[in-house]
Amino acid sequence: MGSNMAEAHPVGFQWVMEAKARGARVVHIDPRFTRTSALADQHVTLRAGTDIAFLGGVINHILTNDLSFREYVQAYTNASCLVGERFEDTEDLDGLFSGYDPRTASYDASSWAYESVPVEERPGGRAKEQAAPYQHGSGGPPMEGGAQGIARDLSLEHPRCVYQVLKRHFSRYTPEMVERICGVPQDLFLDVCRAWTANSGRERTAALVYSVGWTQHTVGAQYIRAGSIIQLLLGNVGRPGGGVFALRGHASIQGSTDIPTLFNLLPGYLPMPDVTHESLAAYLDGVRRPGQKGFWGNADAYTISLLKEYWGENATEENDYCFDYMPRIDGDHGTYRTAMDMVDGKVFGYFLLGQNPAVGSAHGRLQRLGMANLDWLVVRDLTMIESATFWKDAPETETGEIVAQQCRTEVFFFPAASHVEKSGTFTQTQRMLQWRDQAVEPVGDQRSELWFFHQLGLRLRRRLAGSTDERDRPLLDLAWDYASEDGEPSAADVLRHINGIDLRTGRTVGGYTELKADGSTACGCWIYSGVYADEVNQARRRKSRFDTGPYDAEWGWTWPMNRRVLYNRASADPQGRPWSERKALVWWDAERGEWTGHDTPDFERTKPPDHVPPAGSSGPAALRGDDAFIMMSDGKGWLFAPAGLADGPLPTHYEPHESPVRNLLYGQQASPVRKVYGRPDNPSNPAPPEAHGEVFPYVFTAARLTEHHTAGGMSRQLPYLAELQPELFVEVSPELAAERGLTHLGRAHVITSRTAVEARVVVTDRMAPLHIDGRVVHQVWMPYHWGQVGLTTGDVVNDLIGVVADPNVFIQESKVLTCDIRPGGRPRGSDLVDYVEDYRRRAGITPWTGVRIVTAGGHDGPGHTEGDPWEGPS
Amino acid sequence: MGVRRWIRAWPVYRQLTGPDPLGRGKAAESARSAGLVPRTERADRVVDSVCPYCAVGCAQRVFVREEPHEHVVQIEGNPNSPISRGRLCPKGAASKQLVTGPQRVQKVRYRPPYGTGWQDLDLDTAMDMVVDRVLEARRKGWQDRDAKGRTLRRTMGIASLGGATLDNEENYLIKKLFTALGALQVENQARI
Amino acid sequence: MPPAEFRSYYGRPVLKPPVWEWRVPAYFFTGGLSAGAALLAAGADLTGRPALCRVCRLGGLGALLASTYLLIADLGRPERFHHMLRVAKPSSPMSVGTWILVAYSPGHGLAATAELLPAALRATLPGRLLRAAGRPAGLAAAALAPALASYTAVLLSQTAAPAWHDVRKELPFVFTGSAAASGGGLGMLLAPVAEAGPARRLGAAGAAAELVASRLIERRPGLVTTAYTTGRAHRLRQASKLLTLGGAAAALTVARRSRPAAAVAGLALLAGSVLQRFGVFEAGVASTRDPAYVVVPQRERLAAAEGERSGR
Amino acid sequence: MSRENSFHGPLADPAADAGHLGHPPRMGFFTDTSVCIGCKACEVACKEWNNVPEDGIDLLGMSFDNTGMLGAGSWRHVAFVEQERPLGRQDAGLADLPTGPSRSEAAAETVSRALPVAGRGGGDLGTAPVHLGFPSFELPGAGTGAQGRTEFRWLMSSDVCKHCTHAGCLDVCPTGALFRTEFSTVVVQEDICNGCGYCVSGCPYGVIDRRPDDGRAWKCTLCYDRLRGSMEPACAQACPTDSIQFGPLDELRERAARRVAELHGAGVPEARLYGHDPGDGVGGDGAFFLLLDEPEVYGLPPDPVVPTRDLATMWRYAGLAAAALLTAATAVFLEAGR
Repeated sequence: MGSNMAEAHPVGFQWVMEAKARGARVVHIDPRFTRTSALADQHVTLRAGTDIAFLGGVINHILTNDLSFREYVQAYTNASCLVGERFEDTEDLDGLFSGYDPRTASYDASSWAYESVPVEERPGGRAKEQAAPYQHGSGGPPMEGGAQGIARDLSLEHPRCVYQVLKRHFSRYTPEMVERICGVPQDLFLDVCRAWTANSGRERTAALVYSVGWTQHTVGAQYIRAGSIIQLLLGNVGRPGGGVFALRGHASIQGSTDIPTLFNLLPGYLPMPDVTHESLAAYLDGVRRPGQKGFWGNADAYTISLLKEYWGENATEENDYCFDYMPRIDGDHGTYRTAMDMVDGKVFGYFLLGQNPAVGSAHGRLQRLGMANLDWLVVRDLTMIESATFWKDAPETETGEIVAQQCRTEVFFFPAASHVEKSGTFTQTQRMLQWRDQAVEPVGDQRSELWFFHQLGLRLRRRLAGSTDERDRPLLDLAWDYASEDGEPSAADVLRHINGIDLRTGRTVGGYTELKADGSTACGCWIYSGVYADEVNQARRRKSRFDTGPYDAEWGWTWPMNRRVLYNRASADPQGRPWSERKALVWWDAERGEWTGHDTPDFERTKPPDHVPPAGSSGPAALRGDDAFIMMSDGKGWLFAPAGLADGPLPTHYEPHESPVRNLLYGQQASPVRKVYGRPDNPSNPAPPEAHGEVFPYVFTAARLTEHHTAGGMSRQLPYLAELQPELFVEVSPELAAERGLTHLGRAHVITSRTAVEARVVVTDRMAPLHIDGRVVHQVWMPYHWGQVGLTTGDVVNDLIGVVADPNVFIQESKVLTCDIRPGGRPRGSDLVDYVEDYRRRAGITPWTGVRIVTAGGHDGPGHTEGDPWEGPS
Repeated sequence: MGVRRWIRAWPVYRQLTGPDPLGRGKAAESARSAGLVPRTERADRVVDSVCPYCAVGCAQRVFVREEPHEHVVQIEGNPNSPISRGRLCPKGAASKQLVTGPQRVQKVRYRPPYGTGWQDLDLDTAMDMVVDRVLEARRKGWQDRDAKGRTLRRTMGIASLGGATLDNEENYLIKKLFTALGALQVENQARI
Repeated sequence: MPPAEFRSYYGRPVLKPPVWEWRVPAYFFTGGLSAGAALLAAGADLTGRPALCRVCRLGGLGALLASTYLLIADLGRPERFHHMLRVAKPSSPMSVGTWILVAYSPGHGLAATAELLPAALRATLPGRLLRAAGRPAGLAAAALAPALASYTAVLLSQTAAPAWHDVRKELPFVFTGSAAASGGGLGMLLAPVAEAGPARRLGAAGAAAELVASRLIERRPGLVTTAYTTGRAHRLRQASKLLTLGGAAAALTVARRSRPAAAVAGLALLAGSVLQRFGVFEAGVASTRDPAYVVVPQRERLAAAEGERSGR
Repeated sequence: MSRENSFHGPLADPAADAGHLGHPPRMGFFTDTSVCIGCKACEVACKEWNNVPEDGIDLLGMSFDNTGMLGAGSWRHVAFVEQERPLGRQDAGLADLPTGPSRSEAAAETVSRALPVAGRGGGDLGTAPVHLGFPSFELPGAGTGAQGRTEFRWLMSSDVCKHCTHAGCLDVCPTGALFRTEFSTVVVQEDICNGCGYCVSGCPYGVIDRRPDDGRAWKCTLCYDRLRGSMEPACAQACPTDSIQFGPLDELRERAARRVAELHGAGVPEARLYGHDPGDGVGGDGAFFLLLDEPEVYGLPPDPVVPTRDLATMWRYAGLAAAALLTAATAVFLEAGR
């Protein structure tokens, strides 16, 4: 669901086919019939952007018919925990949860807390500005006293226990409602429910796969929450054949989240310090609380070890380990915010490192106009890409909005080294680090990023040597002396430092449990600790699958601690016995007094299943023998998230920001806390209850093709790939083709309030119209790989998409919007600007369109624009 | 002697004297075919690598030959991999073209402000120019404290995007250097 | 376009259309012409018709040279023409044909060279030897000429192109008939009426054979015939039929008396022969371009086999 | 050895028949199209290994097939077929949706109508750029409900040279460029081929073709060089779902039979093998397929026959015609002599 695995991850899909050959049932739920659907046992067409309604329906089906894996749910989830009395559900507030502030369009989450847990009231505005869940790392938010004293009702009958709260919240998500919202006929929906529940339990497990079809929504994080709730209810987490799989799209996009190049994170999901963190203590207090359970309890060791790695001997206990050297965040500094700041002249220099936002980011036009307003731009890539050449061939040069002679951006293009011309690790989608040896030397000026940034650091430090300016201290005091091989820093040495070093012995540490909060260890990324254990590059291991067991523990290295299945303690029952022999993975060996099994146990090795921690303990020591979710502050899998999410403790169906239909479940139309940017250069198409939505009557979604890669820099330039998908096209159903007069292989253009793009038409039965609450809704799909450079060129599909984001993670909603489609080519030159302007006028679009966020209870909430965009209706 | 060898090599002669009278197999074999071996067998080195496209992490083997100059002769899947079992998708299968194709840029390119074309620039000079510009942008965008007097210690003048196709080690240095510079608008594809 | 109902992959051809262009049918024609001329030349030599012998030997040589040129020029790698001599493959009509050509050419070439010998050299020893060798050489070529004239039919039939393969029994007669007609035509065109009797008779006989065989092709049951009776192939062959018929009729009548009439009749036979080759060629090409020619007959064949099996 | 079936009919050991003594077992492909995901990795892996040139960047409108067909520049070709019918027990999820009539046929017709005007009748798809223009079809009425489509399947299949037991291309080749290897595969020797083009017309599957710029004929070699090094052909190694299986032909035939039985048991009665039968018109293929519809739906001939099967007949008739010519040529002089 939300994944086109056969097309986007073909080699990974072999395991799905393998499972299918062994009798597994494969269900694909997607707005269109793809190459994945072609191989599935069942395909379900649903309206893009309605997955929570569908998943909520499944949850309701499970709860109403009592189909959950009861023992699992009781033991390992927070189903029995009691929610505080102040909590009010969307059932009570027409689609809002308690704690909503319409002025800031954010929640104060304090009323969502467990009954007996002390919480401080925290206005939501700050959390919303900082990509909150990432702030809480992989373990959720801190929770004081999580170790003990959470009120529970193990019978799951108490009206305020999570189980009952869940039941009430999802009671509206009936099969009838699923049909009306998603367009999925009830029989088909119930088939899926039956298949999912019948294949879960002691003897069977079901796996859930998603990709950016789920994340690129204003409620993306809640999509994943909804899937996780089902998997927890059915006992499919931490068990073989179960799980929630995020299939990631790039060679090391997992790595670039673990060792983030993200504004709000430090390595290992430690949060970036913000303005409230005047000291290390204040920072750590924001990460973990006294009395909280789990391994986040040791966040001090992780943080101090990182600071020691950053600033080496200069980081001492006396100077707070240079914590003060850290820049502080105080809001949204995400890539879209930054692009708008470029347009507004607030950013002067920009580095693009193997990234092509002119094609690959939503609202490509905004990206290009931003880049055209910089002092300088550094592009590092294998080939010439659109983001380097925008000043001469961007679509805006056609409309006259960018003129080379008037564009002041100074552009440096540095040719990059390819993956075979440098050594290093990629972290793949299941958290496995795999080392690549360098095969050949790059030629000419081609250099690795490692060389470039190491050099840049060296030269900056040389330039600033002797500076007395306090702001230069972090740079001058930086530990920047990695071992070098022929003038190139050694990637292996960098990985060693990422793994962590015991500063007393100078040897690498064996894992994160060896990290200390006293400054005696340095570690660049605590979750990667162990990758260089025993001074051996564990990621370089290549023990053949023919020579190892089913979990292939000696091929590469998987964080954390080479565990393949996270939370695998849950594969055994509370007493430590496998739920079934068929599904055995990890179990308690009473004789030897340790956890054992096929995988590395994700649990303290010698802690028995019946262990009860002494009162007053905290951190890992506070985990009971049956607290399978060792990173969570209460040791449980969260059906209900008492804190940590910006948009509610439970997933709720909201319509996408741009939708042709009114929310049938609540008065609240779309996410009440979605991040909008009301600006003239970022218009939205109107959605109910706003008028004129009919100007953009169709649902639009975009995705990738097997034959191309993202923005095309690594595929449109290659003849063997360009010839396989040689031209931009748009897929429509025969019914929509008839309605709009579109012909197979003819030309058409798709229009939104941002722009119009032209493509060849592909009429196919794979696209089907849907019945949505009594009317027929058509969906339009386009691949998005094209731009103006390469062997095959075409309009930039991302130009159609505006910027509106999930408040938790600031990922844009690019998987669903509304559009119109017309036969024939789009207008050229400045006519295009007039053409789109005409559409905006007909739809009555202003910067206020789409940003009046609150629609619950018949309110007309304030519009969330940036400043005073222009004179217009207020 | 030469003539006799020539006649013996003549397929018609081989047809008449060998087990392939119809001339459709052994007799018709050419000199090139007789000596044919996979070019990977002539590789001087085989290097373990990983596909640079999606996140499945398919293992690749890179075959390198030193003569006449160091070059990649083949990239293909590594059957030993428990992840990919030697298989690759079309993109992964095109890796050699990605690495060795003419689309690869080899020299630094520079476009001055208001310029209408690319210019050549020496790598060393370019690096120093970037150093100048980084320091200047950092200075222009520097913020010590916010309106409430809280520490910011940062610059909003520099931003960065990228990393999802880079190595962990590279990302580590990028984040470390930018953090030390006070630049925090450091982002990558994971946000997209 | 055949009306038959059949399924296909987007109407895409199943077979590859031949890569051969005009040179190949032209090669068939010139080869056939050379063969026909060689036969006439040998007969004329033996029966004392020096003029007929001379024009046929020279005309046949011209056709042979053209033929060789066309054959080589049509190769994708003409410089590798000699690779044809690597093997002798009975399964490859082109290989067989190459060796026929190899065997045929020296004889015909020698005989023609003897005709070309300048008067001054005729009395020299080499000149005398050459002239003495002319007859046996010509006879040797004539012995191989029927093979040269007919193998090209096998060359076409030994393909997957339905319109060529399916007419494998008729096509040799079309081609040898056509060769005879063109050879006769050549004789009529160039030799004096008095000596051209055999040429006229050969032309007429060849034309008759060609027309009858051609008619048989058109009357075959099944879809493939359509390739001959429609489109360009049809137009070419209609024109060929008229010219051949006219040429033959004239050969037996007015050409016996009038030199100009003989020349026109000869030309008509020659043109008819050229058009026949192109017509047949085009039919084959057409039958590869439309998947119906492949799918429909094969389906019928399978259905018949199925019927036979279930009938048993 | 008996040469009884050298030209047609079942032939147990083609390599031995071609004079390879002490040769390895016959190697081949079994392409199980029921697990093909249409990723085209086979096409690219083949091109990378064999340095096959790019051959046309054109949108063909044949579902996701922009290769068109096998040719000198495409030695693997993935066909995509959209059909209004179910695949086994698969549920396409179209029931009860407001669909109109299927347009798969109409879309296919759009392409098929454009093909005859393309160069070489579309027979050069995959060889040279083809511009299909912007043809159109009549707009369908927006039907719903009863006449709406409820069934759908999307077939994908990777086609390749069949490496026939009796190979038309090989038989007609006048230079010996095409030859049968010790693995019983059929290979063009690029140092020999002089581009006569005969093989192009000799192939009953329309596989082999001549490269216009290079002048020589090219097709799948079943990675002859890799086989020499005990490596798997590039396409089979790359294939993510093992749709392309490589191995000794005997083993593959057994595996294929099991797979068909398995699919029949799983409610896919339309599964059938193609090219596996040594009794067929080409003596069985070295590369055979499991298909889910009639072969012609994938662009394959339903009952191909190697032209060589009729070679004896052809020569006999040619001999008759030659004799007739000789007789006639003699007769015209005899009469004259009288």
